[in-house]
Amino acid sequence: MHLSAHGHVTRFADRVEVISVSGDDSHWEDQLKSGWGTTRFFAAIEARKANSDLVLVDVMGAIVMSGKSQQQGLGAIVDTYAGRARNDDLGNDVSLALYKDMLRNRRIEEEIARRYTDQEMRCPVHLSIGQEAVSAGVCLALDRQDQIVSTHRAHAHYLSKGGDLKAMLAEFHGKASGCCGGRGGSMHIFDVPAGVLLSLPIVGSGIPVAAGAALAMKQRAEPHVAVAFLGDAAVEEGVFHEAANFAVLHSLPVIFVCENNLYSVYTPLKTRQPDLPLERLGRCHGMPSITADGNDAEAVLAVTRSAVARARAGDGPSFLVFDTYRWLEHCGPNYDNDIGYRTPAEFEAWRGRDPLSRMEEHLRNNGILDAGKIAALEADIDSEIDIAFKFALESPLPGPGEVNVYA
Amino acid sequence: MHLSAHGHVTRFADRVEVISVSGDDSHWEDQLKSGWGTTRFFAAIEARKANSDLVLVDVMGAIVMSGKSQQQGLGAIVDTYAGRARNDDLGNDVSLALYKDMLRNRRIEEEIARRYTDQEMRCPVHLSIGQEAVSAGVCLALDRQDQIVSTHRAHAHYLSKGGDLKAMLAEFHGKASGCCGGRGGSMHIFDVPAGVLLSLPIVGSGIPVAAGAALAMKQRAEPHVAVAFLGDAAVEEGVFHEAANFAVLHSLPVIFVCENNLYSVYTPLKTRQPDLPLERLGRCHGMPSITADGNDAEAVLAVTRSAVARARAGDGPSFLVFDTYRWLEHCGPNYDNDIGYRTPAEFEAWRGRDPLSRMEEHLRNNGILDAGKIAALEADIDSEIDIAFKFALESPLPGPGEVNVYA
Amino acid sequence: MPERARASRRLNAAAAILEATAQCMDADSSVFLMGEGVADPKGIFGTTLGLVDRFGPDRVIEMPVAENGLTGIAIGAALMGRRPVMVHQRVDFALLALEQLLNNAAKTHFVTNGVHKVPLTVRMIIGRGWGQGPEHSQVFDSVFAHVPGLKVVMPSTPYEAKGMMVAAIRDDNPVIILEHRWMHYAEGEVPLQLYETPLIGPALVRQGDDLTIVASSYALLESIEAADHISEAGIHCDLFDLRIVRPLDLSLIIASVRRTGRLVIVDTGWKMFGVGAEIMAQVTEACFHDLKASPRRLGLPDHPTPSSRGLATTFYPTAQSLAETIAALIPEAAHRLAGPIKALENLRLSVPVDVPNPAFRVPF
Amino acid sequence: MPERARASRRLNAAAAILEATAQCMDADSSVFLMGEGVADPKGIFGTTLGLVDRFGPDRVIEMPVAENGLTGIAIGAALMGRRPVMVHQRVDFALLALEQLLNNAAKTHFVTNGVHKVPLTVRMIIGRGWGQGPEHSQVFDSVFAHVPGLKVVMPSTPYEAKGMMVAAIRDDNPVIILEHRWMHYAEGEVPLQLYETPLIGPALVRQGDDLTIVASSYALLESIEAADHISEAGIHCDLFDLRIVRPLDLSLIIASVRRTGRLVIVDTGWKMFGVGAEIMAQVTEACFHDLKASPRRLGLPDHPTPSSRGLATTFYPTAQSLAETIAALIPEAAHRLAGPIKALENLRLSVPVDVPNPAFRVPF
Ligand SMILES: Cc1ncc(C[n+]2csc(CCOP(=O)(O)OP(=O)(O)O)c2C)c(N)n1
Ligand SMILES: Cc1ncc(C[n+]2csc(CCOP(=O)(O)OP(=O)(O)O)c2C)c(N)n1
Ligand SMILES: [Mg+2]
Ligand SMILES: [Mg+2]
Repeated sequence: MHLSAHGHVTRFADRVEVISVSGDDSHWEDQLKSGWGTTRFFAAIEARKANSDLVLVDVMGAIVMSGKSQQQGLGAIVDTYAGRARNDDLGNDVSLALYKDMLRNRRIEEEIARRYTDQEMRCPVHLSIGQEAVSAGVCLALDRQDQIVSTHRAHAHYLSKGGDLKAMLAEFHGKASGCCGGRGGSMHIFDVPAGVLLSLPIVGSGIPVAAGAALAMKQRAEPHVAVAFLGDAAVEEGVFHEAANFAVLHSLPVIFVCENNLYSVYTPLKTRQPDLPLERLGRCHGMPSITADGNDAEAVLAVTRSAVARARAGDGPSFLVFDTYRWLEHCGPNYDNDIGYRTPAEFEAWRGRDPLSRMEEHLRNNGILDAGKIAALEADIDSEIDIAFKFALESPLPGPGEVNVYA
Repeated sequence: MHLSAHGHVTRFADRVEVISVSGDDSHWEDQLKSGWGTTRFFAAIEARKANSDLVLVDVMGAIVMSGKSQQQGLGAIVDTYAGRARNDDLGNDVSLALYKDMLRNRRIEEEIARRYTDQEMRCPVHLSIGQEAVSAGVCLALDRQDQIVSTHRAHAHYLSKGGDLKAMLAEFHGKASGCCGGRGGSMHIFDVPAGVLLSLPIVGSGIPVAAGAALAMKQRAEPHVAVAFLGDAAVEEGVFHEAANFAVLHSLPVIFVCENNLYSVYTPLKTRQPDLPLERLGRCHGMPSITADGNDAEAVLAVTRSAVARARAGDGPSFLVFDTYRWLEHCGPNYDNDIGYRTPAEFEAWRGRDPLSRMEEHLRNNGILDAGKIAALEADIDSEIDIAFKFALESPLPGPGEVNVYA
Repeated sequence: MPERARASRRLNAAAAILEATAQCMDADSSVFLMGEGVADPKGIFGTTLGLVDRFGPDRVIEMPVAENGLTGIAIGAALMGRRPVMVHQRVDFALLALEQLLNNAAKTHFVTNGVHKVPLTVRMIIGRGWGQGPEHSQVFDSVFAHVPGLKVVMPSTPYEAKGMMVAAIRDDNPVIILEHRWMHYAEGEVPLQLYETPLIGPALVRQGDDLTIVASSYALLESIEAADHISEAGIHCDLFDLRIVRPLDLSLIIASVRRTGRLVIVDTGWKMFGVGAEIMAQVTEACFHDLKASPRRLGLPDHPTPSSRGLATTFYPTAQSLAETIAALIPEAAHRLAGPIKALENLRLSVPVDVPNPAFRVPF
Repeated sequence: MPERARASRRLNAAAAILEATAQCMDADSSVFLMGEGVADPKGIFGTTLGLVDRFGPDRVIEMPVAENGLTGIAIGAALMGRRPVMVHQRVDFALLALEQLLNNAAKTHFVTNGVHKVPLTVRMIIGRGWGQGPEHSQVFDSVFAHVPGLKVVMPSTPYEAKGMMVAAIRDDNPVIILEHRWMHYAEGEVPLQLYETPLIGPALVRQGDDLTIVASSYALLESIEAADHISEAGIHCDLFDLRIVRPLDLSLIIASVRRTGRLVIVDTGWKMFGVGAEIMAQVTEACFHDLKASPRRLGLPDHPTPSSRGLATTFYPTAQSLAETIAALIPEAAHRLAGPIKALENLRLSVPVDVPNPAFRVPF
């Protein structure tokens, strides 16, 4: 049996691989010795049993999807699984949509960072610069009625899902016109019409809340899904496991999206967990669990679509790990590679994988974007941002009057 | 490659298997089709790589131990791993010790059940009748200075570890001479000299406490281990995962012993968790995890010895799942197979695997026990029990005087 | 038996809670139940018995043992418009869920400036007796009551147990029902139809001008016993069932103390930093010049619940200790009260300390 | 510089806590530190800075984000004779750990009839300002104080912060240190040597016969400001730093109120079911006949902390609101107090509501 990596490998991130299983069985032990690792063999064997010759596996050897290469290309397999047709044109539309979303989030957060020192936004801000591919890819796979629950690092999730920019910035400014009327600050942004159910500042706290939203959807037989965004630290909270167990047990339409940016504040992952792939923590509860390149918005989208299709089909939850990197400090507007918890080299390596530039390059190479088009997009976004900041700045502060403690 | 099950299979429980890997590689695909399952192949391949021809795997295909059959028999492999020599005589001594322990616990708990209706023991009691092999096997692998932390179902753990019988029964009677001076009742029994650190009535609550005891041992570089006893429901509490993650991360000498009796009160496992082997929940944190027959005290002992050896060697925690069954109601002295949450057939099947009778038969077959010896043992135990109950009954109640709230 | 004749029956509180739940689930398909044991053969001391057969396992959800996660799940469902009812067999188990309850349940309506609602009901049962010990008997009423956004209710009678359960389920806020295990046995008239008792303010249970007593939950049953005994000696009390610990409306109690000039509060939980402290503080502020003596509080002493009956004898406030406190507050009546106090002592000694007093099964 | 000259220096409270920790770790190898961020470049607002370099990662343990499990682990280690110090960057995060704290930490000494000890120290930092919002600013002093077996302390000055930290670490009981973020900035004299301040009773901070004020934590700093201002108008107060919320020893305060006849308590947390209620109840009971007016309480209003500075203006008690309360309590002094109140208002308006008052950096 001859096993080889398919060209799509990099497209689906370092840790998800496509194996094409050829008919020749004689070399398998050589392959084993040559460092291929046994997990791939295992997957290949399973694929064989299923009469497939093309199989997408993750690093643990779990089969994400499989099929026959002659009947369908890999893309088709992905899309069949996701229940969507896909052709090159749609591909470009999708790529452009992802690009626009990332560009917009990038520029909004850069402007927040720039203006933060004016001390008009008097609340903590946790920026997602560098991580934009995750919210872009995940939210493009969702419908408006799908719900997301976010964390302290909520801006990008909120915006990608369609949350109102003005209401968000006004909230950061503590204004009555903020989405929380100034009650919550940046860690509580939500937008009911957009399906941003809540953001919550306590690590892990939103995970079961998203599962609960999914329970409501299931009880009402609605075709919607709920997404819990979480960081790599949130899986350390027991509540993640409690929610995951229940979600699998009841086949809830919830997707646990773990944005692995390698740090909890200044503490690296390896100081907090054994050095094992995060996806094991979803898989142990019996749900499909996969790691993808969180700086590749298309990979994020493809993987999320699979999970969404599963959820809508009643097949239950998934655990998606997206590897990515936060560029700025944990909380606040500055670069902080000087303070010693991470190396400049690590930072530069990740900056080299900037999700925005990668997508821009892809679209330029495909003739979809050029300097002029980009400038036009940026101008549009900047004027939207200006208007929103003006709105936030000009809105009045809430007065110490009525507070809604009870409904 | 020809794979076959070794004769020791049943000895190590339904879900732990010994595979002997012969040299003939040609039949492996046939074996695969014949239902052998891929996990075994995977293990066999790994064994091959390690130049072994005998490998003990659990149901997930994880290799528990491996070696060369010509040099060492399986028992020797087990004991090498456990760092202990073993010969037939010691084997019989050990079996007899396990038998005595189980017999004693059985008779003590039967007497508690019998006397419970006298209403002199005025606190809840959670009996372990049917589950005696677990405490017997685990505690025989421990030294006195090793610590255990138990649960609401604590009697057998306490007694097998060497806890004082009089102090336990007096506590059940609410007496000043009870191990807690009447403060705690049956769910709080402890015995410092015996290494019964605590028992705790809140599900899952003792798990991190045991890990913390192990942390203290590690910090002081003591060669001791801590054991957390837990039920199949306790792994549903997030705190299990929090403790497991930290224990692996810091290579703590702690063993998580999960007694899977299939129920949480009246709720079966399948209503609370997806139908997957419990051991996955330890393995996902990166610790050796194994399931063994919890009604086979020798299997429990062997597996625990491995885990203890690992822990003492500084190699960190293990997760041991022992499948077993509680004969009586969750709380109280009665059989309750009539109330509808479990079938009489299920109960009878498990009663057929009574750990005590199985061991008795084994020892009779080996000429170690006969009716006379058993009667003598029982008489000894019964007189110990009588004396202890007398002590408990005659001890005074504590007076409402001094309470130790602060040290 | 004609329908009319069954319009009100004697039920115990457990049966009243069961009936309230069933009727609410019948009336509103968004109501569902979660808990460890809700679908098992014992049905949470009978309070959920048979519901799974009637409403199916999707609306009577047997929980994994994971209180924090499942509370978050209930909150998420509530935010989406469902009306979850969660049950904990002991208050103590809910300690694991406090982050969800005190943050997400309590604050989301406020944080979202009134947009979101969390119509969640959480029943927590207060354990007592038969050697329960320190972690199966805690109350934490003042802990929940400390947190704005929660409602905290403590039923004392079958009538209230049903009416408050219905009101809690229909309420758009998170409501914690602290339900005393020994209250389950109390019997009383319970109307058949679906009714609610409003979640605001205390109820006057006995009337009198000599003193005001405020008690909640099981402490009310002891207080009734005391009030009835001392009234035979001519000392008549306003006795309030506190009912609702949050939001706390003391206007009726303040009006009463203005008249009586004397106040005793009997807590079900620990006295220190307990509910009685807040009531005493507010009433003192409002009635300072009407008070004839300092208000007094009874409650659990400053240590955990011991398991042994040997230590339990002095642990719980009793009708007797309340009567003694009253005698100390009204020195001129002390002599007259000696008889009732003796009678209450005899009553107390006639039943074991660690099982429910059978006399209180029919207190009304 | 000779050793003698450095015997006492001006330090802020953060530095004092750091020094206490380092000295305790030096003196006793069983002391170790755990927390999210204890070994990171910010070192818990500077209070653990450099300790990992000095004592290594085995004694300065960076935690996974798992508060409940790690608290249990700390308790297990404490039972074995270690002296863990756990730090939470916010009180709010400890909500996840209440089962461990309120049960295993608080009750084990009692349950084991005095055999086991749990020498655990848990620092929890109270957040305030810069739009922290509802879940980064809670206090829960009265919640912890409700539970027998815990000790609950609230330092207000660098001197106390060091001395109480040392005492907490050496104490054989679980001690919760509620440490206000804004108190970290306060500067004062701190002896160099290792000393402890006993964990019992309040400290008299200002003296006077007109009124008794009790305040804790950051509220003390506001109260000093108020007391000093009104003393210029001839109104002199006994001002107590409460220091220790549990065990609660009010004897000095009761003696003071017997003399002054007037009491105001300023809570750092919510007023409703807060610490002030218990103090007011106990003092009223003890001093009923000496009271000239009902005691009064200040504290946070009955809603969660809003993020916006627009809503924060009236949220926290201030020196001004305290002075106004005092004016209401001593009507005959109201006229004289108008000036100081105005001055305090101007002071208040001169600094933003959501950053620490720079004036309080050197309050002593
Ligand atoms: C229960 C709890 N513990 C600690 C914190 C403090 N805290 C805020 S954000 C954060 C880091 C979380 O890391 P991660 O989940 O990886 O998200 P990231 O910040 O990297 O996006 C921590 C520890 C908190 N908010 N809640
Ligand atoms: C946190 C918590 N939730 C619920 C309970 C009630 N309870 C006591 S024992 C028990 C069952 C535990 O099942 P398992 O862990 O399998 O142990 P077993 O009783 O089967 O030995 C439950 C739910 C509890 N004590 N603590
Ligand atoms: Mg992170
Ligand atoms: Mg069980």
